[in-house]
Amino acid sequence: MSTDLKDIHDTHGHGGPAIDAGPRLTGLLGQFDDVSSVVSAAQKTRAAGYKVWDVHSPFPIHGIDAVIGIRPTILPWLVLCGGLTGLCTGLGLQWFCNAYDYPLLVSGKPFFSLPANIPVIFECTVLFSALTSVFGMFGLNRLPLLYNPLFKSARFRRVTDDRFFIWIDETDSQFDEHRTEDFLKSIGATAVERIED
Amino acid sequence: MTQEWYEQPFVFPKWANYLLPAIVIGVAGGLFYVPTVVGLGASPKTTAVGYSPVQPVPYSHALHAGKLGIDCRYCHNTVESSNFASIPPTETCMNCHTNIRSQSDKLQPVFNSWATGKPVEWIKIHDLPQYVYFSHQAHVTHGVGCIECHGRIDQMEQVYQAKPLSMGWCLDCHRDPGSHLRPKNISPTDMNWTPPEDPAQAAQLAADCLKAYLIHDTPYMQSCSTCHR
Amino acid sequence: MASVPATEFARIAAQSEADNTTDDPRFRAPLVTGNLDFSGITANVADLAERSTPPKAWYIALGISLSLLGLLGACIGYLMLTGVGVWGNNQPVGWGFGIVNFVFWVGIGHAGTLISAILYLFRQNWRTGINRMAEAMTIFAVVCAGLFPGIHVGRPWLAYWLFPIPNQMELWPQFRSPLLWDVFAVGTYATVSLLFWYVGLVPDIATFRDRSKTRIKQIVYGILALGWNGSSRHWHRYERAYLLLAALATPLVLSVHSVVSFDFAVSQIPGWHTTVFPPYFVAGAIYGGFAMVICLAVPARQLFGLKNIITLRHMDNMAKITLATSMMVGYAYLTEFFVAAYSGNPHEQFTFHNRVFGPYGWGWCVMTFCNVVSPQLLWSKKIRMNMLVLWIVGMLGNVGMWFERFEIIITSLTRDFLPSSWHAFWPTWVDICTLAGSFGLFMTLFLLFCRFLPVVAMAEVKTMLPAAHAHAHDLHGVDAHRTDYRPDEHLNPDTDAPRLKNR
Amino acid sequence: MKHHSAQREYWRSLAHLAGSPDARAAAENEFAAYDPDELLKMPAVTRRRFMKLASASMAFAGLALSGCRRWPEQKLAPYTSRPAGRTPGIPEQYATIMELNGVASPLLVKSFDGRPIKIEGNPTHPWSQTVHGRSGAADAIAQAAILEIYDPDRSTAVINRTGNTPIAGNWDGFTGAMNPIIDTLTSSQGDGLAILSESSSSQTTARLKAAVAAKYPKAAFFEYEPISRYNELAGAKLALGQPARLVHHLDKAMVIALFDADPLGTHPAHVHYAGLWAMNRPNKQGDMSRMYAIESAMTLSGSVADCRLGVQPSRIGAILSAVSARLGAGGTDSSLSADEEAFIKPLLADISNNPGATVVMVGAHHEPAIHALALAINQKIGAIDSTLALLAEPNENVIDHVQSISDLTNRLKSKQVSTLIILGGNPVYDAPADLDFPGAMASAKTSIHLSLYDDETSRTCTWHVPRAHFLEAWGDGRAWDGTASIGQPLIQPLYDGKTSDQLLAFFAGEAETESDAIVRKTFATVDDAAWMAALNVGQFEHSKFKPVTTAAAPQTYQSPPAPKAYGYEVRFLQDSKLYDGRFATSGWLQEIPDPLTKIVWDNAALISRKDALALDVGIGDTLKITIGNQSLEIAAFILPGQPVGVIGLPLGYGRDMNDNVGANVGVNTYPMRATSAMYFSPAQVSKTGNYYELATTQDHHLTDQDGIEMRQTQVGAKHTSAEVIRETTLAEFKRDSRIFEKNEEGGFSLQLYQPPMEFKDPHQWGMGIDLSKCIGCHACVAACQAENNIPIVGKDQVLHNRQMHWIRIDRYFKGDADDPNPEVVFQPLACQHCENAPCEQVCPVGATVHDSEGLNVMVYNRCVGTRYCSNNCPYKVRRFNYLDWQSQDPRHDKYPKPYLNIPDQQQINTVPLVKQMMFNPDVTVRMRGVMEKCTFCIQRIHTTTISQRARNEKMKDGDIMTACQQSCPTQAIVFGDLNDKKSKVSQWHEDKRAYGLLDEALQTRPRNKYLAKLSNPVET
Repeated sequence: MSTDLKDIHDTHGHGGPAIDAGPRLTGLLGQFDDVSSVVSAAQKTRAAGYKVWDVHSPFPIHGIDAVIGIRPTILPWLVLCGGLTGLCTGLGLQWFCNAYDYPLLVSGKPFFSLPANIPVIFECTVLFSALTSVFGMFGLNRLPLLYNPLFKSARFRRVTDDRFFIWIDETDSQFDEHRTEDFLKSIGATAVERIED
Repeated sequence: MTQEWYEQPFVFPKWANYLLPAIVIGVAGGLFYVPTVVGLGASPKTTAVGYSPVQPVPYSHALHAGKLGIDCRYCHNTVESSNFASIPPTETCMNCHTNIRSQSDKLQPVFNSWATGKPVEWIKIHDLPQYVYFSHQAHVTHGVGCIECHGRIDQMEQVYQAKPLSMGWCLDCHRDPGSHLRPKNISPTDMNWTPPEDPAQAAQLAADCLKAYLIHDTPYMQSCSTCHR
Repeated sequence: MASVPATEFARIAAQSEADNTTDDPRFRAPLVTGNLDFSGITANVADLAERSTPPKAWYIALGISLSLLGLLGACIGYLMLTGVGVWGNNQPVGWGFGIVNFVFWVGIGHAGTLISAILYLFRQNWRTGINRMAEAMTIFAVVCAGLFPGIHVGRPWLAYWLFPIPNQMELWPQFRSPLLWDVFAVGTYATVSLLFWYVGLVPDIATFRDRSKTRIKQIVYGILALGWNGSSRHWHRYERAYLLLAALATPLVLSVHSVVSFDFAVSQIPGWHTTVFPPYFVAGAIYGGFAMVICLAVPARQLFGLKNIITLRHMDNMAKITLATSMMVGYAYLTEFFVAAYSGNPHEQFTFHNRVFGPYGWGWCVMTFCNVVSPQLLWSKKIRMNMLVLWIVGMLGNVGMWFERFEIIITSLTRDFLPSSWHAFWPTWVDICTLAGSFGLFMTLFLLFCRFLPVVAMAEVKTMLPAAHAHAHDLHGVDAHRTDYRPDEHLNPDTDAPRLKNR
Repeated sequence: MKHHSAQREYWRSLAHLAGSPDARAAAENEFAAYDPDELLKMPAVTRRRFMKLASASMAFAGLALSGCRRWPEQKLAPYTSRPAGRTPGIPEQYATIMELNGVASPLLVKSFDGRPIKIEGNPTHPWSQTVHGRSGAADAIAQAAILEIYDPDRSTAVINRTGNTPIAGNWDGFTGAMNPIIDTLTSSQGDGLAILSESSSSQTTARLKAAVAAKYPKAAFFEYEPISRYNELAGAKLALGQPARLVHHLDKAMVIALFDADPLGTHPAHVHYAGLWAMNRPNKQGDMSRMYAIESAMTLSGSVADCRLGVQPSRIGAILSAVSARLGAGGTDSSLSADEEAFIKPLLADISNNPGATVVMVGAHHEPAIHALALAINQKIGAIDSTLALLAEPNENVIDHVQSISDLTNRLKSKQVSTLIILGGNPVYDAPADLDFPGAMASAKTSIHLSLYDDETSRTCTWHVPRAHFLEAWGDGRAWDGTASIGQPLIQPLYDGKTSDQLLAFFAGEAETESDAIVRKTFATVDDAAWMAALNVGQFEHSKFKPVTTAAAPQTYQSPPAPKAYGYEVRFLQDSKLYDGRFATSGWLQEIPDPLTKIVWDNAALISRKDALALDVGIGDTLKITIGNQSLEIAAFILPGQPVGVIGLPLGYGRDMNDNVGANVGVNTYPMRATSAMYFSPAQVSKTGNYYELATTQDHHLTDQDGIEMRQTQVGAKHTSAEVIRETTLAEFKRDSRIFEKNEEGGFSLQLYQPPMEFKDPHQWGMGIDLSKCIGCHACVAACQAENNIPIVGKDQVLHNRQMHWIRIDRYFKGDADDPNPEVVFQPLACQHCENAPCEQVCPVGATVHDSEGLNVMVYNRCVGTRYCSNNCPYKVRRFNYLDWQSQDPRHDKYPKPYLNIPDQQQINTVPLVKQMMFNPDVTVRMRGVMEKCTFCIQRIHTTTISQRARNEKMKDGDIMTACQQSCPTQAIVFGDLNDKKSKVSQWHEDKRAYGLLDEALQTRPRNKYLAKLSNPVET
């Protein structure tokens, strides 16, 4: 889980635009036209020892996590915590309001009785869990991220339609502008584009 | 390939990425800010306490009740027999002011009232919501001093509202009556009396008062019907 | 491949309506017909949003809806300034159309989240064609539902007292009241449904963003898409979040209408005080919800040329669910009568006798015909295939469900324990206009949704295409289902996730 | 009593008020929080009066649940000199009287800072003292006078109609115009002067009439009451040789035989009689009287009678004379029908078995001979001086009102009257139709009408003089037993009205012009101390009429032959609420349902089911009723128990006047009345085919077959107990006193939860209602309405069933539909204050909860108005403010207009200030959108407890009376502390007859328990 948290820190760490906004190479983008080719390409990329790279697709490709080797996210644990918080909130709220702060005699019923409290407790639990899972997901994905050098590529605009891309970041230790470009071509990229910041 | 719709790329400026922190801060801040402002703004502490309108006659409680030491009940004489402490009739003023300061300009409204029979129109300060049925009789005869709700009236040149008079504020006493009561031998109008410092004594006194005034049921004091009908 | 112009697809889609309802054990029946490929689907769905002018029918529908919406506004204004007395409510019948409409709309609001959540958990892939539309319907129905509790109270400007807000009175809500449970249940349901809907929308909005030609659209869609870029890491967490939401929404769906039914079941009026209510209400809600989806899907697929994505198979499945739930509802009706008869409680027995033979017996007949009898038509495949008849049955379902609530609330209240306090209820013109107006609100929102947002979950539908699955030989050496990689196998890719974001 | 000193002081300060303007302005201004601008908005007259009057501040105090607001700034206007003895915020009580048809009923009026706000019976008056020691009972009509005095529709000025257009003027203008007339009259010794007055027992009026007669020897005096007691007096004269006042001691009578008499409902002394009757229902020994009622209408007395027979009015004489003959008191024993025989057989037996404990009563509308016969019977059976006291009427000569008005009309027609003075009354509306009184009046050059409203008669006269309400001026009168009583005012005349005494005094040229001086002069012989004492208790001790010494002579009465052919007879009925129509302007009375029909805001032709079937009409179908050449169309109402062949026509509706409440409500039935047949007459009845919607507060046309069956099972058939109503006969109960506990069998009383807070406060309030005592007179409803600021809603809203009465009286007919004599059960139903209150748990904001004294409290200012509590209340006693009733016009807003101001404040802005003065400042005035219900008069509980605690007094049983309890003439309602085991309510709760409504069905544990109804029919 440390890893995801680290990502978040990074976001806050050096997110935001650079001071010197000169065009600078950030990495190479290889385009693929169908699922099979991008999957096999991904395998090759990983085999080639690239570390800082990613696959972009219009829809989740079945099994691609395994191919790239993405670790299971910690999201479920966050949601569990959220849920528990909600449960305690729901219970505590009702106890505080009706049994502690201003107990009023209602229909000769106890000030505090679980059966009557279950619905609200349940709803609070679900609400908090749901909020955590959604905002947790966006948080972990560091979204919203409206500016992204990739969006400068006209080609990349089809990533939400019918094209698949492999991106290799220039921070990768093995990255070399020309060799990596050749590599991408070699693994079947129909086009390779340099993305500048 | 026909790609005409790929032609106009649009990319958000880099600063757009500040959106995330901006949203987070905005939402979080709003969550605290709005309730706080609304809460404070609406609370009687803000709206009511310190309300001190200028009265038609610059009557000084500090002088009459404080310096001259006139008992509150000389003017507010129904306080122990009625819900209302009642504003004294002009007659009461005239009892003294026929001879004392009988020429004072400040007192003109009073003299006019006495001459014409038209009442002096005082401005209401301690104003409970209309659906609250507060009885001075019930409180004053049970060891609640004037000071509890009205503050040091005897030091006010111009009367102002000293306490919020909000429901929560009422409940504070109704939930813990003992510590707000004074023994029977102390007059409710005595402004200088204070409960003993020592907590043990204070607690003892509270207990005694509750017994003395037969206030044994705090549930009753918190019942809605105690103040609302 | 060549990307055919969008209008082209609309034409194709309109013509071809392949029957993909037959289940051939040898291979899986396609959920997308018309030989659409990825970009075909995109174009097909984006078509309505991208045309310069939507079909005339859309304008006519919007016109009607907007005028009804105006009517709603007028009625509410009159109500607020005058008092609940402008409605037909009276002494025994404290709840009239206001609550009837509330329960009705909440019920409608069930199909969406149900289709998205439960069918998702059950891996019912056909949901992808309709879930977006159904979710939207849910949101809008809940909006309509939420309206009524707000305006039916005597002093709406104080309705915020139902929320636990600290105040100078040191007073709190009374948590034993089912109405308060309602506040939490419906509130939660609205929130979660909205999130669920939006999460699903993000990748598709990204598609719209990338296809937008005008600057304004690019900016608006761009912001809504949150900078989605299809990264597989994003997809990974996205799918997990979606799964979790589905898992949470499923019990939520069941709970919401249970809680709504508590409003009645927890009280003690004969005809309300029944333990069968929670399941009964849920079944009814699902039935009503699907009836409404059918009513919306039939014209939508016709007008917006979505026949290849909302295929006959989708309609067929929905018809089947409608049939099943209608029979559950029928069973619940019978149970009520049995319980009354068996209880030996004269009040209970009278209430149900009265429900059928009393002054509102006609309402009961309408209800039974629409909810139990007419759906039986759906046993026949011919009828399930006939969109017109299917639509009519769906419409009857909506009418029936409204009358169910009417019967439960009104007949039970008009005649309770003391004969001296019996009194009939008749709606006023304000009641009726408000009901009509709420439909205006619903349709307005729905039509705008159809015009400006993706009516079908494109990304999900694409995964239904065979082409979306890599061939086995591409995956040799990798266990597609394995995600637990030990660090020693290679440096953890997550730590080195590409920082595409500018440095 | 408290009001002793206060009242004396008040009297003095009133004397001031008459004189010094200072004191007048001062008198009522304590705490007046009025806003001058608001006053300027008021019409001139009202404003001036308002300044004179009580502060609105107390009303404001009640008004508006508007939340805690600092603004608008409020003014405090203290007295310049506070009347001694007055404590601001502490109400004062004054004894006074209300005179109706020559009989004064003693009242005690509560005044709050100078505003009369509540009317109760005067318990110190001997006439109300006999029942259970004391009774503050007053009937609905008397209590509704509070609304009348603050009625914005009252006439506010003298109106001069001598010209073509009416001119509003004032008293001085009137006197100025009268002086020349008076001069001519004086010179002509009053030739052509005619004075028509209501019947009055006032000695002052008598004195002044004498004075007028002395000044104008030729002046002629006339008297008219549409509902006259002439027959009764004439009958007495026949039998005794002198007119007598019949005072029935129903408490001593174990057998009561009513021949078309209604001692509990319409009799002038019905409040007192009801109390006496209730003492034997059952009495301390557990025995019960038996009441026989043979009547030509369904009356309250008949509805609670043990044996009842409905007959046509023309039969009463025959049957009475048969009874008389068989008792040997004279009269002819004509042939009776089987029913009639069956009815009188046990009656005769009971009479002979109860010598001296029997009394026979005859309705005032039957001819003198029948009354004489009844007296003869009473003499024979030894009723006189045991169960019946005969007191001498003060004036020997009995006035036949019909004769009197006829004479006046003839004089008018023959132009013998130049100046006609009409003191009260409304002859143009209610004089017998065949006289054409309105037409005749035109011949009088000057005609003067004194009345509260500018009504039909006023419009026909040349002068209208606004009358002072009896709460505004001094007067005197005599109670039914003759006790001389004084009426003292509670407030200055709002609209400068004059009493009939003042008008007479003016014409008599008396020195005194103010009503107090005029009345005081009448009692000039009384010294001041005695006068004070009399004022204090409201009457002069030992001033009853002298008893009659002569015995009743046996009568020879020739009963009319039984009618050959079966034909309808119309019976004109004194209305249960509007009396003869004079109270039609009272919204409270209009909306209080008729005890039996439950109709509001209307009258209807009461018809038996048999006749309805014959005519093929249902409820609401209109009938055409024809008597001679007169005919009218009126909606039919099928009333169980209505005698076959009799159509009941209530009088007093269809007023033709400019009034927001009373105008054109119902159908005016006076045009059918002729001098020959004032009370009943043969008539032709036919169906018209039209329909008219009647508004009732019960059985709202939701009575299809299923409904009727279910009601039968719940309420029970005749003489059977069921869930809602438990009852049995006295004999059964004596046989098995545990008969009612049998119902508990099978019902389990297991608590699901232990209540978290056991009620351990010193006081635990509870109520008990005895169904065998309740006669359904609706006095409690009126009392509750006045005490708790309950609004009226109007006919349209009643049709929506939105009436607001906190206490309603459920009326059930037992026995099958075409039973000619069904049993009637009245069940007063207010909030039951259940310990396990179903309403409480469903309120989302905790606006209705329990307090530690066991009250189910409704916190209006917390209510958001979900109405869930009302839905969940099995008794449906909660009432919801669907609209802003206080400001809504009850007659003319079918679809109310929206208010374009802050909803919270709309009431302040829209309730007329004069109406605000009527509000009880101790009770919040509920705004629209909130739920309300009975509080067990919590304001009374608190006022008493607070003051008693302050004075360290111990609370005694009866210190706190709820409004309904106080006004109940039969003491059917008790309220008190359940912790005090000796309290009456505790004993009732322990009684063998006690049961909680729906308790074992729902486990609500109501704090109110009913005592099952006992009746005492003839054992067969």
